[in-house]
Amino acid sequence: MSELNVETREVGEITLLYPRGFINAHTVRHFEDEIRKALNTKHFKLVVNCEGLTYIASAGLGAMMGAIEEIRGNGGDLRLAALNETVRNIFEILGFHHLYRIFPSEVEAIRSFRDGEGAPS
Amino acid sequence: MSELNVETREVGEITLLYPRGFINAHTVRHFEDEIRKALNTKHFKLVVNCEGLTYIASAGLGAMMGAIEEIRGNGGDLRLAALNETVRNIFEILGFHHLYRIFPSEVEAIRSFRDGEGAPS
Amino acid sequence: MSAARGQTGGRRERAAPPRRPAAAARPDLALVVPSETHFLVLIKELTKRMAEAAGFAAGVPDRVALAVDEAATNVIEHAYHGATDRTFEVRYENRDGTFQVEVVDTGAMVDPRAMPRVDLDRYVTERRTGGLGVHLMEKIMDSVTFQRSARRNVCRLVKRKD
Amino acid sequence: MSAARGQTGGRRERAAPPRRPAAAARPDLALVVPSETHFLVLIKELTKRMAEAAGFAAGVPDRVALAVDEAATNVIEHAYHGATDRTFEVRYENRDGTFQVEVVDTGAMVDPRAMPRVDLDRYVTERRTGGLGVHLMEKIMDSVTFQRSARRNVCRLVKRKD
Ligand SMILES: Nc1ncnc2c1ncn2[C@@H]1O[C@H](COP(=O)(O)OP(=O)(O)O)[C@@H](O)[C@H]1O
Ligand SMILES: Nc1ncnc2c1ncn2[C@@H]1O[C@H](COP(=O)(O)OP(=O)(O)O)[C@@H](O)[C@H]1O
Repeated sequence: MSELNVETREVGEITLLYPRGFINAHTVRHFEDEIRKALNTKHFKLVVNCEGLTYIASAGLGAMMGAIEEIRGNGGDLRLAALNETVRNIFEILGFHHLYRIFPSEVEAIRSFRDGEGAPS
Repeated sequence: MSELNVETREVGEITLLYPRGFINAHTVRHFEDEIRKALNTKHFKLVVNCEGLTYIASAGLGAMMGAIEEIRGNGGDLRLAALNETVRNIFEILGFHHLYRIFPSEVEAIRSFRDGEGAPS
Repeated sequence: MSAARGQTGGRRERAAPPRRPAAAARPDLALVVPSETHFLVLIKELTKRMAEAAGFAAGVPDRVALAVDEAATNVIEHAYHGATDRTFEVRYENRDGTFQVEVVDTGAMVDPRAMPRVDLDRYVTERRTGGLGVHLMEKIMDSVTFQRSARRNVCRLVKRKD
Repeated sequence: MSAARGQTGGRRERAAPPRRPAAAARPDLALVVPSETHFLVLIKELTKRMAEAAGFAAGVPDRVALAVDEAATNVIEHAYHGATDRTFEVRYENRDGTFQVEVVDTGAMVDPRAMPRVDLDRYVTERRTGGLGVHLMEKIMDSVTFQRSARRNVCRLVKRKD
């Protein structure tokens, strides 16, 4: 049971987060901490690459919701890439795909920032 | 939970069995039936290709033990191929690798019959 | 969803007399789990397996497992306020037409009517961070009910087999 | 292995007075399972997860899961003679130095001394088909004991963490 491991990488002014494992009430603190670190260093353009994310419960969605205002208030955005079927499904059940921009791949998510596309209103 | 599915195929006088899933007390009857079918039609050269076998409990080993005398008594043998780590390990714990000939691949198991190699004594 | 909502609402009475389902069916499998978040993933995996075994189509077992994870998370966080020295029970019943999971805690009585309702439209515009769990449970399951029975809180999640 | 054998042998007394482990530790997780072989694979998977969580190196959780599958299989086949309307319990305890699993049934008393011992050398030459389960359990675990306690048969499987 690999719980959760979050690597981060910077590409220009964009911060990429790579959660590997699952995000639920047990592991969410770690995910929140990594988002927090980015915000504390004034990085507001975040891409969460969900390639290695096997599962997300409401705690994980709450963690994103808890940061999104600060992120967008600072002209940034939190965008998602490479969701597997299960994870995409959870986003859709909650209508979160209207709230967050979701891309098939990391490259496309990065490009969307470079092209200067805004957050969903 | 794909339980157990056993396909069979004949290559010359050799019968290949392809268990997919796991063999434990719940599924062993099905595995036994497939072995029994081969014996009832006088096929005594069997290769169990374990590529799709995720797990085997003692019930499955017992099923092989229950047939081996009849098989060898009729000049045949039951040989194994393509065991995964877990399954190989179980054979080794019990010393069954001294009882059964185990090959890395199906091709090698088939070839061993063609080359006329005997059962372990 | 509307039917489920109706049923859920209907059972939201305080102080229901201790009662058991009509023919108190024996659960297929029951789990007694310490109130540590560490075990949530095991519950989720086990639930997925049980839902698979109940014959649901691909995708459904994952969602049902999420709903049960949410119910168990709420027991730890809300019924036990994060205390890790309690236990709770998860009980599975696979019947002809339905798959049922009960998450049972021994915490203080909860008034189901006091459980906040999430209006997702408002949620989305107001961007709150809580209240998603129960909402997910209700979106995923056909019925989600909370009952007090024999000094225990029973959260019953039912999914119809179609 | 020899120590385990010794301990196993030592506890093979009939009619042990009902006793509990010294500090009756609460299990980490307990499962109540109907006596249907259908559930064996769930027990195996759950055991693997619990052993993984206990920190065993790769390969060990698979083997421990097999040992517990064998113990549960024996409860269904021998303690309950294949009856599918009984239940049994599987209890996990992850301690500092050991990982312990108890498989508890409510079948008739079993005299542990009457359990046949497999001599694998003879087994191999004689090619019998039974008796492999207990042998596997003992090969895999550091100790396997059978006790009668409070009208239940307790098969306790212990694996040391090294
Ligand atoms: N098992 C429970 N016992 C007591 N209160 C609960 C329980 N489940 C939910 N609640 C209440 O309902 C609210 C909404 O729960 P939920 O939708 O899971 O969101 P969250 O847990 O993020 O607040 C909780 O904040 C809590 O007040
Ligand atoms: N839980 C149990 N209750 C009663 N008898 C048992 C139990 N487990 C094992 N036995 C006895 O020990 C024998 C050996 O068991 P085992 O090694 O698992 O092989 P098998 O089940 O294939 O016979 C069984 O045949 C049975 O007589």
